[in-house]
Amino acid sequence: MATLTTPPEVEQAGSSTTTMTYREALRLALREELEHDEKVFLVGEEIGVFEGSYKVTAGLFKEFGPKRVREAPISEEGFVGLSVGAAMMGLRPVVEIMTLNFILVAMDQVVNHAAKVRYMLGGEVGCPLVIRTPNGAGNQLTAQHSQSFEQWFAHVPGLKVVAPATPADAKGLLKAAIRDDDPVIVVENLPIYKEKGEVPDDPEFVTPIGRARVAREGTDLTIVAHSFAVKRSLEVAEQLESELDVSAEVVDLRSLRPLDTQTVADSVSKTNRALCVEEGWSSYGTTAEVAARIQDACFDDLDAPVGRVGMAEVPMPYAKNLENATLPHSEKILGAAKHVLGVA
Amino acid sequence: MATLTTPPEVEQAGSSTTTMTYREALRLALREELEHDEKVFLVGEEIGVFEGSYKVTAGLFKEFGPKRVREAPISEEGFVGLSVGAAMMGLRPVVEIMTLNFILVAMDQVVNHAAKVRYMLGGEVGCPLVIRTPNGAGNQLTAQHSQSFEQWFAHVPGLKVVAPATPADAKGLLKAAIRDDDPVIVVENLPIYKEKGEVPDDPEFVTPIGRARVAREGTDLTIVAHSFAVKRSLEVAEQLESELDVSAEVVDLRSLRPLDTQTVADSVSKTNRALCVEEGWSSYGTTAEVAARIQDACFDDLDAPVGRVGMAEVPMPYAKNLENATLPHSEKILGAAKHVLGVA
Amino acid sequence: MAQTKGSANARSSNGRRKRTKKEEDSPEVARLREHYEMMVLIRLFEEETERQYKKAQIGGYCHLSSGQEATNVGACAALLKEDVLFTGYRGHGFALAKGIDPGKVMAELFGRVDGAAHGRGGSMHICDAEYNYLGGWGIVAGQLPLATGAAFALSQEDQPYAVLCELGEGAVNMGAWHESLNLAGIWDLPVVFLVLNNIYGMGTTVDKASAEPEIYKRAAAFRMHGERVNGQDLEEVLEASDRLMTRAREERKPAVLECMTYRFRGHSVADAGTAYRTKEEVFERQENDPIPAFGKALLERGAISSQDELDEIRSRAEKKVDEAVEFAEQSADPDVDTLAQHVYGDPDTADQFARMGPGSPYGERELVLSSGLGSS
Amino acid sequence: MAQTKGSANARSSNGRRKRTKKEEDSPEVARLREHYEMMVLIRLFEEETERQYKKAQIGGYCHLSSGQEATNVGACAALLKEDVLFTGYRGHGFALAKGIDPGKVMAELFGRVDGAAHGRGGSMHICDAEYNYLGGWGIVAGQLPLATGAAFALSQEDQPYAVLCELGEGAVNMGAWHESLNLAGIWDLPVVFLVLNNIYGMGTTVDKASAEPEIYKRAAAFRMHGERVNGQDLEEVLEASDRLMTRAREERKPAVLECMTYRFRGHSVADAGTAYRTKEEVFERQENDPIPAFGKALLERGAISSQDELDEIRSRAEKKVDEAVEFAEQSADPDVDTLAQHVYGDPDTADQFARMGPGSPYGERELVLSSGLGSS
Ligand SMILES: Cc1ncc(C[n+]2csc(CCOP(=O)(O)OP(=O)(O)O)c2C)c(N)n1
Ligand SMILES: Cc1ncc(C[n+]2csc(CCOP(=O)(O)OP(=O)(O)O)c2C)c(N)n1
Ligand SMILES: [Mg+2]
Ligand SMILES: [Mg+2]
Repeated sequence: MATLTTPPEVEQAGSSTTTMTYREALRLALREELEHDEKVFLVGEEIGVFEGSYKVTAGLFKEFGPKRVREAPISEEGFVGLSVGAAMMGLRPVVEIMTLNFILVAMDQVVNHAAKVRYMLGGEVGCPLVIRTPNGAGNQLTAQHSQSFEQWFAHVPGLKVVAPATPADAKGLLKAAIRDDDPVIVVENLPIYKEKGEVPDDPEFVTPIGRARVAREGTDLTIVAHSFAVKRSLEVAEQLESELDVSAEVVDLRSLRPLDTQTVADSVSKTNRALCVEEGWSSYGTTAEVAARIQDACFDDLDAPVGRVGMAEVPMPYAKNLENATLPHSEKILGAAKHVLGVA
Repeated sequence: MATLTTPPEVEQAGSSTTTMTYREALRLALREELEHDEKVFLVGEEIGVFEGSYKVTAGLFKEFGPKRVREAPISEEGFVGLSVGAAMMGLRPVVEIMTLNFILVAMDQVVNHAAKVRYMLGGEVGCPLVIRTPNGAGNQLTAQHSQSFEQWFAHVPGLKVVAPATPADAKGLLKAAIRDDDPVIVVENLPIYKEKGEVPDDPEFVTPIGRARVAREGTDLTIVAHSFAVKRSLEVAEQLESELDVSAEVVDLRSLRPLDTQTVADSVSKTNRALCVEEGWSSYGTTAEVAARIQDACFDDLDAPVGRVGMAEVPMPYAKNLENATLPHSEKILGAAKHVLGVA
Repeated sequence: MAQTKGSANARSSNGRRKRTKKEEDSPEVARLREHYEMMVLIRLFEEETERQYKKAQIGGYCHLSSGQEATNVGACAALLKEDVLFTGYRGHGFALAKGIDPGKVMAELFGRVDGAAHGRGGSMHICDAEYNYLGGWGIVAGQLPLATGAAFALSQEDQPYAVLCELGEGAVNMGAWHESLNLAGIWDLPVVFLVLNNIYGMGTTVDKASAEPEIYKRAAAFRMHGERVNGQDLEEVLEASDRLMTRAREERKPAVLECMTYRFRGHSVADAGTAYRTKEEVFERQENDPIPAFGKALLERGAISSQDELDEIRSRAEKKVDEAVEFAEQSADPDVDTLAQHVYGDPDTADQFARMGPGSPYGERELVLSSGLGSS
Repeated sequence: MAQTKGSANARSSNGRRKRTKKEEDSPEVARLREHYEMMVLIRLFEEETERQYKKAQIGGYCHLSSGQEATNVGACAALLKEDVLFTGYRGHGFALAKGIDPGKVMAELFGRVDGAAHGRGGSMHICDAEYNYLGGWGIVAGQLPLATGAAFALSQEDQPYAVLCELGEGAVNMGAWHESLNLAGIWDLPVVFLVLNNIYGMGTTVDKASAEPEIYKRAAAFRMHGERVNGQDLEEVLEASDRLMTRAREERKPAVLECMTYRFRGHSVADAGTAYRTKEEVFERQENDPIPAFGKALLERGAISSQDELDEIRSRAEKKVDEAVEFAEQSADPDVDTLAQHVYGDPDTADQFARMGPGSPYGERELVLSSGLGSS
């Protein structure tokens, strides 16, 4: 595709950085935005005294008090909807849903309300809402606590969906989401919270929404992923390099709606092969959309069908060995990559 | 793909048929199954005295009484969950959700409960539940009442999803769903209710789940669709024939999980071009999955990228002209088909 | 001052009183006449709406307020302009009573650019940000969490206003009711939940649907004040609304106000309204029509001087409805090129979506991505 | 007869009585000793569970019942075998009290084939169809509609049994509570909602979360009977459970039974349980430990003869726990080839999915489609 160009440099990070975990980067973003704009408030279960089920908000309750950091009863539909209403009045709510699995009780408020406010009311009222919530599996959390539904939100016009894969993006995308005038779902991830990385200190640093990132350059295969699957993919890329002398490029989508197909297509036009990876089930998953777009945008460039790999399509079982067989672990991704490369 | 074969003949319809509407065919299926198995009961809002918001259940309340035809208060989460619990006890609930849009308040009961019962409880307990509900747009029902989320359910292992496009399948698939031991979502459609067709009289006639149907044979292009989009596609196929002398094959998916990729792939291997059509938004929609599978299964056969077309990706607006611009009307599908065919 | 629309009177109103010569010209009495006129306007507006629906000028689901005008007008008369209003899908009467121009409402029903939601919302989703009517909503009880959130915002920013949230008695069985009232209760939010108990949710009676059919009693589950009034009596509705809204503004206390009312028409214009209730029942209820009853009361008390004055009021209202239709008819259809406008509002949106083109579904680039996504 | 497990006694129990010589050997007294032993068993089982968790034999979320044993045992003692039990995720105690073999429960925690859910469910999802324990469930309040549905099925089929549905006081703020109780109310379903009010939902106290913190009063919103008992007193719990379950079975009346209790450990084994409550508070509550209190009462009343007998009971329980661990250890891991078993149960499933292969995501054909989808 001749017209495709490489993505412009999108970060305007200041020069200094600090090493921190993904969790700490999120916390820093929240703290900065709570300071930056008094319309911002946090709401969610156990985000105060308990410091967050996954400790993302630790310390913020003490620092900003119960009005800015609202501990909510267990009633996701209620406080998600409350946040939509507050956003319609000009506040900037940042909702924590303890894990993405629990958002199912609040789907109606997200999809039938938050996503529709501005359009349905003729542009008269906006909805600058953020919902942050981790997806993902691992640690034997079993069927009701191991799911990844982010593509359901990415399907809905009116919503934006981002999924940071690094501490820098955790900070940068969460800040971008909070400053955005539209409802943004920020998909975090359970195993990623403890990952470390360099994070820009500049409080004005944001990661623009809608820009994918080439996380690793390569020439023979493009692996497209988001969230924790980016880390898995980078590991597989190393294995491909060392075991098969295959140079894999890894594209971190960062954002599912908008979806930066341009960066993906640029990469695939170069490598001529693509594998899409996700944490959740692939059928009707994120990889379906990405593969459908690649086959269209890069039809003449593809040397093999676009591959897809995700979690085995069963409700997540408890037993460790069954869970391992279900997760999209690097061995499985490696197998999928080899399949796309046409090597046994 | 050499190993692909054409689908076996799947209907075992008796010889006699009657002309009736899709709505009447559903009603007939419900009546027959209420008679056939006393574990079957219907539950939903306004399905009794009011005879159903879309009159599908008309007459059944009088015929079977308030115990078999349960009028529920407005509380979808409650009565969907109640039906899951009743199914766990061996009953066969058939839930009507007035329109698919309202299922968002019951997502948790469908996805975190119905779909998980059997697996999570180690196979000890089953869940023979049916949820029937229409998707679709038209008639200016606006943003909160014009949506199609069926692929969200098709994403979830543990659920089955069917979407009849004809009166015969309305009867046959609904009956198959009621007799199935697993939770099945039966996606009906608003504009389709009044469509007429031949319906087998045989009370033992069912349409097996998981078998797509070649609704029209053709050689130059495969149009893949489900539900009302099948009708639109058949119209477009006629236009293609008369206007461009193009012979389009139309595949009616009938079932989204399981998805009969075999029939689709067989068709595309023959026509070498594919267009996927749906009523809802295409991004992260059903067409994404179908396109992703076709590009893989038929990589060597494709002469052009698999095309996709659906509803314009905006919340459905009210004004008639805006609604028309948003719907996947035949003009738009025709444009998409021409695009895939590489003609202006 | 615009912001006290309806409120000066509302605040001092305390039920029926014998009329004295002096009262005739008091602002309070003038206000009652205005309320009467508004009720007449709503009735005539709805009758016209039904006619226009049958002429296919209006589409979609269309739910009329006929019979419930005393609740519309009584409750809205208790609102300051800054108070925020949320309703379900049966919102025409509330829109008019909140002061929105009938032309804007009718234009919305016609799906025209000058409509209250610029033709995007239709009958169920009338709104007017200027008047703080933040929408009619179509998912039963979906507006409750939103209204609770608006009250949360008022509370968070220490604004001396409150929220009025309308719902039907059928909506009370949804989980959203429970979660919203609980949040309003624990956080002392200034919101009044106005339950219009018209006995039916579509064809289902309240006693079949609700394990506690006296809805106001359910407030107790949240240690919340609840009360029931005769919703066919404007002054009762107004008095209670005013008292509870004032309490919400001043003491930051939520409440439930249940108004017993009745809809004269079907659930929507598509429903004849006869399958689930007898014609006798409807006739009987129409005997108790809130509009003539209030007109008669005003006549008796001398607030309205004569049948002529009543006729005059009706003529004025008729004229307003005619003008509304005319305004709607003359308003243009929305421009199809603006289809994607207002999906998002952030100024960076077009940039954010700029790289989404390759591989898009057919038509998305032209219809959505490059036509206005950012021009909100 | 197996089906009256625990019930003969339960039905005639009516609070504490002075012990007479004759009572010592009455089945009722024997039953009380058994209840005591079950409480001890649960406590020791949970202590062992925590140790095994720390040894990484157990994973996932793991919520202990320590401190709440009187509610587990008291409520289950009121159940007939055919009565159906649903709980949340804090279910080990209920599973044991319902009569499920400790080995099967421990094997489930270990993720082994002989576990109650054959290793697919884990700590949160213990179940046993034979005992009509239809599951521990992990979405807060998600089990309420299910339990209501089980009661619906009993009612639909005229079965003389009832459902017991456990939930925490935190779950009461979910919409599912409201919708379930409303349905149970209007349809007269035989279900008792057993609210274990241990004051905390994770780190949130009931008065912060619930606008009506006296949970049993919320039953009134459904014209339903509600009452509160001391959940640390087995006999109180048993008496009330028995009375309300009997009423549910015989009169088809739902009810709310709130038990005031306390969890001695953190929310889950991962929570130290100290960030949101003082050590003093926990110590004070532990003074009120239901197990020694009940032991002492039985001693005083002569139902247990001596400290020796108490020690014996403890030893027997210890032995059962040891055997449970042994059983779990010796049970095999599930076979990975069975991964896709029980996703579906219909015998036609393999056929239905047979044509789904082409274009499948990597691995699906091998791992799922062709390995057991139909062999449920
Ligand atoms: C969640 C949901 N379920 C069902 C519907 C369909 N529906 C629209 S209005 C209505 C009846 C509502 O009755 P009530 O709350 O009493 O309001 P009324 O129409 O009497 O004003 C129903 C069932 C809906 N819009 N949303
Ligand atoms: C819908 C939902 N939201 C949040 C959670 C996370 N969560 C698990 S247990 C719990 C606390 C429940 O408290 P309570 O109902 O009092 O039961 P207890 O743990 O005290 O037994 C929370 C918030 C969940 N599982 N489901
Ligand atoms: Mg009503
Ligand atoms: Mg608790």
